[in-house]
Formats: sequence, structure tokens, C-alpha cells
Amino acid sequence: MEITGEIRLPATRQEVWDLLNDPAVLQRCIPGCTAIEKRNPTEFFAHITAKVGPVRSSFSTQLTLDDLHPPESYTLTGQGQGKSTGMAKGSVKILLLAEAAETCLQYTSTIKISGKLAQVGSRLMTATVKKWIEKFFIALQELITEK
Amino acid sequence: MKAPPFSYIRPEAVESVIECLQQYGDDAVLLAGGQSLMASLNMRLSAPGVLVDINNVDSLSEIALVGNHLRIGAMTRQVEVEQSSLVAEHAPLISMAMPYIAHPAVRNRGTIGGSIAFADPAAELPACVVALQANLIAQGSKGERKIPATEFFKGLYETALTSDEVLTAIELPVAADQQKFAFRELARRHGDYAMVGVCAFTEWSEKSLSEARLVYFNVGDQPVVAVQTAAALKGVLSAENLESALEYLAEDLDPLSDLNADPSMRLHLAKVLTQRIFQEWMP
Amino acid sequence: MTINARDRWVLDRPNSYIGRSVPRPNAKRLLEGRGNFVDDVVLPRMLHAVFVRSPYAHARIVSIDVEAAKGCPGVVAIVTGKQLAEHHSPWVGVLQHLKGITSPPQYAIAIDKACWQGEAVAAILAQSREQGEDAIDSVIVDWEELPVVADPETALDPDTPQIHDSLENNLCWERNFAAGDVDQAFTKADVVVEETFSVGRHTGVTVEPRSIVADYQPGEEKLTVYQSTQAPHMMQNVFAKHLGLNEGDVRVITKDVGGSFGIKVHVYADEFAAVALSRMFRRPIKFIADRLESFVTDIHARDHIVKARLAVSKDGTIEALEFDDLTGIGPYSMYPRTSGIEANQIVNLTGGAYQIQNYKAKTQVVFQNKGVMCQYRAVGHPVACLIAEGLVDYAAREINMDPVAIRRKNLFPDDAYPCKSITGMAFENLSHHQSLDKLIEMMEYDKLREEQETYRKQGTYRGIGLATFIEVTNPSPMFYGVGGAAISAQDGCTLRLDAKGNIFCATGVTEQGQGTEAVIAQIVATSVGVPMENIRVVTGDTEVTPYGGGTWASRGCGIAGEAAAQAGHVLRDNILDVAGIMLQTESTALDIQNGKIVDAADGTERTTLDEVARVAYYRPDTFPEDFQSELMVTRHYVPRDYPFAFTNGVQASYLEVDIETGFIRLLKHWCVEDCGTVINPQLVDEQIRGGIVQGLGGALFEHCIYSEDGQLLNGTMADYLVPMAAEIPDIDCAHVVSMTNSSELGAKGAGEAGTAGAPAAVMNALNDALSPFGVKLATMPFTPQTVLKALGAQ
Amino acid sequence: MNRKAELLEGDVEINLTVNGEQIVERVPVRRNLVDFLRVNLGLTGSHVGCEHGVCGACTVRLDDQIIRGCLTLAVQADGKRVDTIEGLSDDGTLKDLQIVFHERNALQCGFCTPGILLTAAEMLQQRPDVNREQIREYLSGNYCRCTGYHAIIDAIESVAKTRRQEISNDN
Repeated sequence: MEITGEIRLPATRQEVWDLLNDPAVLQRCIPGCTAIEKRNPTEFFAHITAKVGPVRSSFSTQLTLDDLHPPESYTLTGQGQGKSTGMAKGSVKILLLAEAAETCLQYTSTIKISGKLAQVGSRLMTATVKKWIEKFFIALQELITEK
Repeated sequence: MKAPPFSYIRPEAVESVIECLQQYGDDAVLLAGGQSLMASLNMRLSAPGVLVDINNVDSLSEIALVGNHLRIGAMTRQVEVEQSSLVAEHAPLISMAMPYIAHPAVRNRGTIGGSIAFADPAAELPACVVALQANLIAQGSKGERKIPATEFFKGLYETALTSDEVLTAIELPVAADQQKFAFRELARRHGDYAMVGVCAFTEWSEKSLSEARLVYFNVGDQPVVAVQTAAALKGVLSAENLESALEYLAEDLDPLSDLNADPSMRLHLAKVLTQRIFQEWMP
Repeated sequence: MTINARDRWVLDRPNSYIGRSVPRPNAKRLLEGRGNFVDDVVLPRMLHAVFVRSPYAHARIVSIDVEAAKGCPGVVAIVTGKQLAEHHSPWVGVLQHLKGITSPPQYAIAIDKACWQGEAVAAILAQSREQGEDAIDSVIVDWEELPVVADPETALDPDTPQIHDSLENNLCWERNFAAGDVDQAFTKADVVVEETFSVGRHTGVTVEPRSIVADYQPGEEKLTVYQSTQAPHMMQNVFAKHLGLNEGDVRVITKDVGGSFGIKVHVYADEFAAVALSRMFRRPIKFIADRLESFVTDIHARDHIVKARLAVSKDGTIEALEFDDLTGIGPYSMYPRTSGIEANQIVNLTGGAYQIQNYKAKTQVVFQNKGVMCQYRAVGHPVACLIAEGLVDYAAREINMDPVAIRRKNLFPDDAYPCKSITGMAFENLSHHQSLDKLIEMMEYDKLREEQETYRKQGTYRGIGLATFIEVTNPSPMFYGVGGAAISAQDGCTLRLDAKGNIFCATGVTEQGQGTEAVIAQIVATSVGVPMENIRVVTGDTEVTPYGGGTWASRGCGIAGEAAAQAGHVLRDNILDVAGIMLQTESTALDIQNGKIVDAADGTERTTLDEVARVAYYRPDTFPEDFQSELMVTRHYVPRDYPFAFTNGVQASYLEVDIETGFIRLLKHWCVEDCGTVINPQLVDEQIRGGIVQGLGGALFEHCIYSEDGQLLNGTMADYLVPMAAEIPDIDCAHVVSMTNSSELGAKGAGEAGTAGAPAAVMNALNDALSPFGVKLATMPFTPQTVLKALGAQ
Repeated sequence: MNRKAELLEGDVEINLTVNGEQIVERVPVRRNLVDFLRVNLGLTGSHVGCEHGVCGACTVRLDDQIIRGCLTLAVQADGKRVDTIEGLSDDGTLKDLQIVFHERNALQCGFCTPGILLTAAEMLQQRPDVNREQIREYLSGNYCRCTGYHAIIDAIESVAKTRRQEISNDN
């Protein structure tokens, strides 16, 4: 499943780039992220509680940044093991386009779901994933606007 | 698969329900009719700490005419709503929708409030209350408040209810003579979640449509109001009118895909259903 | 080939039950909720087996950490595949007569890697099912994902990863068949029509899930297995063979079975694991698949892509048929029937109702990382029927011929028998034309066409679709036995006159709700000459019943029924021998009628059965010294004259398409079929109807939808759509009777006829309805989305 | 009125009437009603087919209304009356349906049958004048894989007609 979109952020490209590499920012933007720990510049360890309607699953995941082209693009990849609930593996490729003092952020997200979640959750899977991704970027937008 | 372990509490008054919600916080889940919740527990899709069973709160299940509103307690069983002559007379749209909700044994247990508060984007009742511009009565630690249905649904399974609030009643405006209602849905099998559904509220003066609200379900993450389409329908209804108004649906709706239908199919079906409603009302 | 007409004595008995719609005696307790299903069995010290299953379609098991789970409340043990492998031998799903078929050894629990989403990788034994499930999340499996082979169309490409290292590639089996000069026939033909038919993967969804309780008693080294299965004796063999037990020390008990349809006639790894675990832990183990497990572990079926073409002359004569079939069967060929039979049947059966001179068929069966696939009701038939019936309709439209007329032109004439189809299928006695005539009359075909036309003028699109079919029934050992499988084609019946004149009857076939017990009782009652109430039938217990194959391939009535008729005949003779001595009359001058010993000539009552039994059992001292009564007899029967007793029939579907929404409403369905002697008309009709609805499910609703990663995306009862009452039309049935001469009873099977023809009838009706738009659909299931897409309406 | 509710964990005692008998049993709070009936009381006539409320095999009556036994907790039946296929067979409630189902062979494997009978009984009580199409609709929440439904619809339709005839004869 692939979800794409773009969002306009009132900050310079460098500012947005820095935010996207800040674990505290990631924690605040990733829906349900209760803790995040930086292992090295491109690896984080996060604890996430995913809650969508009847589904609630907690898992720990390694978040990896690769394909780094500062301050223009990277790919954030994470894999959640909800144990018997199933597995979710997702990556979001982020592209930052400088537009004067603003930044246009384009994203392409790919999600793979396995196990029970895939088996029982298909009816609303697209809506769920879309919501998750959107929440991430809305939170980022809010964070920037607050500043 | 069997439900995971949880604790269970069965308060008998709304105040104690709220206390439970405050005490157990995020760990608590309200158990109303349980027709969706129990299924997801049996699949072990979640493991709530405490189930707060509100089935024993008597004050939440009555249907009464209060002024120019029909008040339905949140814990009124769907079957009672379905069979209520008060509902049939004063909120015909709700009566029309009831037979489409799952099956008799489910409606015997499922509640009107449970279905609304669960906020499944494919469910019938959330769309109905939005179309009727009902008020949803919530009670929480800060007292009671009325939430307009149009502001109640916030997204996929998300509502305006705060974590210590419980939906206690639905207040529906009483239907008037000059109003017409319609409910249509298309489901693969009888009782299944609809591929697309629509609730229509209309008000007429003579042969002219003075007010219309069209609310679609299972086309987004919550009931979707087709504002532009409804606006374009106002006036004297004619085939050309209808056809051109329906063109706005593409702007009003942005459906997603699932295993049964892709977005363009959903949009197409929404158009067909809407057209059929108004075709019947064509002078 | 000539067969002498049989002595039909059994059909001429006085007070016959043959041909009567007698209610099933054993149905009463089911109506009161007093069935005896496996999940109702509770034994002392019983543990529940719960499986940790792979979330991935293909993944290496790097490690399994069970320490934390061991401490969970109620958990007694956790067993991995490696541990369990020490207690059983693996199995391989191949048959010798499917030349070249291959499959790797399969173990009860995966050892190194999981090959489909849902494959078990560890078993938890717990005091309760709940507690076992609680521990699942504490079993930590370290997975290494492997590339997934999902699409059968690319499974054989050189750059597609190989699932099993021990095999050459992802090919399980391939068969090619050719007869006549197909290429020339196509070159010379007036008209060639072609299509790619696709039949979605679907599954059985028995409402009672697969269920097993295994009870190993170490003291007597005896294994008792209560299993919801179709083939107790086959399972007895399997358990003994792969656990290293003496077959005599294994008892399989099968009481009520909550639906089977071919789902419950295979060896499932998890069920076998439960049995092996019972032996390992020396106590009873229960495993009941839950619904979510069922969807990913029950066998699936169909999933065929067939590129096919048909050549016809202008007058409608079929000149040649050619097709290329491909099917994906999951990662293992199922044991012991293999997963090649459906493809084999498609090659054997396609176009089998028609006189075809030139025929070429190819099928490829490939491995993939999806759920296991095997024989389900009407194995291969619906696909075979779809190809031939679909193309025949295409051809009829092309040459502007009525679908009935083109069929009449090409169907084997009713006086052509015995004869063989182009693929060598031997037909003893079929009735295509008589059946078609009857159908046309029953459905009022011409009137319906007029109605259709009227509706069409009003902008309502209705369609009429026909499908003729042949059905494999009463299989001989040519089906499985010749391939080396321990699957019995013969079946037996034991009868015993009890001391109070009642008859005990044990049969090797099982009761899955189809009415086995009633039908066998009807035959025995008729054959012996007693009221049905005096007979008690026992099925499904390897320690009690004669050795038999069980329930599959529509064999119960035709095979076990004949054994029952024969046993009844012998028991009657033996009873009359005793009565003859008692009455000092020639036994040939006596008969048993309505439970009484009578004079054969005029029916005068001479004595009673309980009097005969009393003397035989309590006063045998009164008999001459050289006479010993034998009031317990067993007879067996196996068809010998033909590999299969083919039946035939024809179905019709009448439906309406909402061209704006793509929704298809089934208005009516008809079926005329010929299963030879009809023993219980009501039960036959209900088999046909139930079968048709399973076919309708496949045509319109049922589909195991997989992602590219081999994940089943609709594995719940809410998402996998089985037909429910509101979507299904009334179904009218009628029969033509062409008896088989292979048995005295003359009965063939009827269990799969409905499923065989229904999808093709629906497809043809759909395409008929849409013909004004020049639109054809050939991908099953036909959903509103596919209809709208075809119409270009969205 | 507003007495403090008690938090229940693990096994709890419930008090209910099942098929007319007073029952006091300890049951895990998480156990659903159909598992309670089957496991605790040995009432195995109600069946477990899906555990997500779709198949209808677990249908039982709770205070005179049919419900999904898998979507209600046993503890929620505390103080209530539960009737199952066993009780409704013994007391004759389902008798005419059972006789006609038997004669018409409106069942095959029998696994779904208790749920179908309870659903049919409620329908005939509420809508004595049902027609074939309405029967199909009402039964659309009960899955039968064997019969193809036709015989079930026939049987229920026939009982409905007989009952209507009896009522009109009485009048």
C-alpha cells in the first residue's frame, strides 16, 4: 500500500531537516510514540502504542534513517512487531523542496502489514494508514507553527 | 480465539461510569451492546485493562418526546429503536436505517449510542444523526454537554468525547410535514457493512427543495456531508438539475479503496444512490 | 465394453424404502442440540493445544525463545517443530500415477522456516484454550523474512526465488494431453472463440471448524482420536504410519461432523501435531481450530487461470478445444491425496459432455507461499465446466445460435453409451439430452426468453445461462489406490440380527449431514425386509465399522449403499435358513416382509424376527447338528467395471444485473441431474441444492484475497463472503434416472453435481444479460466492481 | 442508587436461570456466554462457529431475546434468564419447527441448526405474517453451509402458514 501527499511548512528547509532528525520531534509527531531513544545519528529505538478503534497494540521498534541527502531527503523506516496481533513495516520517503522561506514537504509512504492485522484489518487498513501518516505531518506542522 | 484477560466493573449510575473512566483512564473501555467490542476482544486485537459495562445503567434507555425533540437514551437497544412507533413517526430516517444494521440477534443487543460512539465510518447510525443534525448528549466530570452531531465525528473511530465522557442520549429534531427522508445503501450481502450508503434529509416548499443534507458513509474516515451537491440541488427538482448537481459529488467525496470497491466505484455508487433517491421525488 | 444388466432384486422388494423421502432418523437429536461434535468431547487430564503461527508468508525461523512463555499461568509445555519431529516421521504428498509430481517432506510443525502465513511454528499446551492463547505473545520468534512467491504466473520464472531448496524449481506437477489434430482443426475452423478464464481461490468454511481430540493411553499403548473427518480409516493409517504405531492400536472415532465438503479429508499438520503431542505427553490433547486459524490453515481450492480456445463450424459443431491451465497450490502438495488432482480433473473432464475429436490440454501446478490447496467439493469440475460451457456460449453467440441448440448439437447422444470421451473417460450410461429436455421444460425456457426480452426493452437486464456437466462419482481404486495411497475405494457393511429382532448396522462411510445413516438404513430395511425403525446404524468408528474409504467423491450411496444391499440380502437368506428349519419349510419359499417371516407366495405371516433370533441365540440346541446360524454378516463392494460412475446433469441460472451498480441478483436456479437410482429423493435434492449454493458462492462472493506478500487479506467471516439466505434464490431440482450396471442398486453419486455446474450457469447468465453491451466476464468471482469495470460505467 | 460498583477480576460468581434451572457458578469474567454454557454447564447444543458474531451458530436467548452467545459475557447474564436449544426443546417451544425441519430435511450437519431454530422462532413470534423473502432476510445472520437455505425457508414458511391457519381456525 502506498500513500503519497504533500504539506507546506512555514520554516526553511534546513529548519525542517533539523526537526526531522530530532528524536524529540519524532516522538511528538509519530502517533502513539511514548518514548524514543537515539542509538546513533541514523538509528532510533521507539516505543509505540497504536490505537485505532478496536485495535490497540504496543510495540517497540527500531527506526532507521537512510538514503540521507541533507537537507533534502531521507527515508524513515520502522518495523513494528505487535506479536500475535501481527507485524507492520513501513517506510516514508520525505523530500523537502525549498520555496523561499517556506518548505514543501512531499512524502511517499509504503506500508506492509503481516499476520493477524492483515487478515482481519483490510476493511479499514487504507484509512488507518492514511490517518497515521497525516497525523505525523499535521503534528509536524503544528510544532513548526507553534515555534 | 478467546478474549484476553481483563477486569470488569458494572456501575449502575452515570456518575459512577464517569468515576470509572476517571479512575482507570486510558485502560478503561466502555462496554455498551458489545457487538463490535466483543468481536475485537475475541480476536485479541486489543487488551483493555478494565471493561466498564454500562448495561446496568437504567437511566440510559428510554425513548421519549421532549418538546420538539425525540430523545433516545444511548443504551436503547437497536431493536427497540427499530420497533418504536415514536421513532417511526418523529425520526423516520432512523427507522429506515435500522433494518440495514447487521442482523436481528445483533440488533437485540447492540445499542444506538454504542454504534454512534464507536464511530465506525461504515456504520449507518453516525451518518443518520449527522443528516438529522441531532445533538449528542455527553456527560463527563465537568457535567453534561450537547455536541452537535456535525461536530461529533473527528475521524476514524474518533469522536469529540473526552476520555471521561460517556454518551448518554441522542436528541433528534422531530420530523416536520414538509420534510422528506431517504436512506439507501449497497452492501455485498444483506447486513454487511455498506460499500457506500447515503442518508438524505430534505425540506420542501411546494415542489421546490428548500433545504437538503446528504450524508454518505463508508466513503471516508467518518460520515461525509456533501455540501456542494446538496446546495446545487436546491430549487425546483428536475432531471437536468439533478444531473448537474451530482457532478459536485466528485468534489464533496474523496473515498478510499478496500477489498470491495475502489475510490472511483464508490463515487460512482454514491452518485447512483443519490440519483435514485431524487428520481423518486421527481415531481 | 458390455455389461450384463444386473438383477435389480433390491428395487423390487415389497415395502421398499427405495425412492422414498424418509426423514433422517439421526437428525432429530441434532434438532434438539444433542449432537456429538468433537468440541463437545471432554476427557480427564485433557490439555488444549494452541499454535504459534507465522505472520509471514515465507520466513526463516532464526530462533524460538520459549522461556518466558513456560512461566505463563496454565501452560504445561511448549513444543517446537524440531522437538516434535523426534516423535513422528514426515509425509510427502505425491501419488505414483500422477507422473512426476513432487513435494518436499512436511512436518507437523515447521522446523527451519515457515512457508505460508499461518503455518504453525510452535505448540503451546495449556490447561485451557484461553491460557494457551495468553502465552502466545510470550513465545519470542526471531524471524528472518524471505522473498515471497505469491503469483503463480511468475512462479516458474528463472529469477523467481525457489521455495524449497530440495526441489528443482517451483513446479509441483505438469500434465500434457493431446488427441486428434488440434492445430489443423483451429486453422480450418469457421469460428474460433477464446478466453482467459480465472477462478478465484476459495475455501470450504465448514461452520464447525476442524476439530480433534487425541487420547494416547500409554498403559495399553493405544491411541484414540476423536476427529471431525471424512475418512476415519485413512486417518487411522496415517496416524499409525507416521507415529510408528501398530495400526490396530489406533482407533479413530468420528461422530457428528459439522460440514466437511472436502475440507476434512486431508492430513493437516496442526491436527497431526495434536495427535503426536498426545503421544509425547501421554495425555489427551484437544485442538479446535478457531475461525481465524481456519481461514489460513484449512485447504483452499480452485485458483486456476486458464487460457482456452474453441473451434466450431458454422453449423455449431465443435471442432477442437485447447487450453492451458495454471494453478498455485501453496507450499506443499497435501497428503495423502496430493494437490495435483484438481488440475488433473480439469484435463480429464473439460468438455466431457461433448463429442470432441481434437483436444489439447496442459496444466501446470506450482508451489507458492500461500495457504495450502487441495480437493474441495466437486474437485476440478467447476473449472472444467466453466471452460467448456463458457466457450460454447461464446461460440453460439458468434454464430448466432441458441445456447440450447448448440448444446443439443454436440452433446453425446443418449444412445451412444457406453463410450469414451476424448480424454478417455469411460461413460457407461448418461442422459444429456433427456436431462436438457427436462430442464428446458421445467424452466419454461421459451417463455423465460420472452420475459427476458420484455425486460430488456424496459432497460432491465436479465440473463439466462445454461451449463451441462458430468460428475465423477463412485470412484474405483483408479482414483487414489493405484497411486499408492492408503485410501480405500471399497467399502463395507456389517449387519447383525439382535436378540430382539432389531438390526445393528455398521458402515464404513461416515455421516457429515448428507444423510448416510438414513440412506443406508433405507437400503438395509428394503434388502432385509424390515421397518427402518428396527435398524440402528453406526458410522465413524474404526474399531466397529467395516474398513472403508469414508465420505468423498460422491461415493456413499453408490458404494457403501451397494455393500449394504448385498449384506442385507445375505442376512435375509441366513435368517430365512433359520426360519426354514424352525418352520420346517424350504427357506426359498419364505421371505421377510415388514419385519415378519412370511410365505413368499402370498405374504402369510409365519413367524417373527424376534422369534427367529430367540431360537438362534438361546435355543440353538433345537437345530440339526450340522446347522449353525450366521446372523451377523459383512459384505464389501468396490466398482470394477468402470474407473468412475459418471453422472450428468444440466443447470440453469436466471439473474438480473443492475447495470448502474454492478450488483447481480439471482432470481432462480434449476438443476436436472441423473444419479441413477434415487434412494431418497429429498436427500438427493438437498445435496444438489447445498452444492449449487457453494457453487454460487464461488461465482459471486467467495474469494481468498491475498496481497503480493502472500498475506490473506480477508480471513474473517465478515470479510470472506459466504452466501447467506438473502442472496440465494429458490432452486428447483428434477431427475433423470440412468442406473449403473456396475451394481445391483444402480445408484451413482450426487454430492458434487450442484457445485460442478452452478458457476458456469451463472457466468453464462451474466454474459447473456450483458450481451447488449458487448461485454463478457470470465474472472470469478463476479463482483459489482468487476461488472462495473467491464461495463465501463465508472 | 449510586452504590459503588465493584471491580471484578479473575473468576466471579454469577447467579442466573438457565433453561428454567437456578445456576450459581464461578466463571472467568472474560468468558463469553456460549463458552460458559458449553464449558461450565455442559450445554453443548449452542455451537461456536466464528467467535466474531457473524455465523449465528451460538445464538441463545437472553431474557427472551435471541443474541449472539459469543458477543455477550457470561457475567452479563448475571441475574438474567438464558434459554438454549436444550431447554427450548424440552419445554416444547420449538416443537412445530423441529417437526417440520425434520420432515423437510431443513438441516444437514446440524451445527447451525440450533441457531437457525432460535432465530426462526423469534421471527415467527414477532412477524407471524412473514413471506419467503422476509424469512430469507431475517435469517441472513445465520450461516448454513450445507443446505443452500431453500429447505430451511420451506420449513419455516410452512410452520408460519400452519400457525396462521390455526389462528384463523381459532377465530
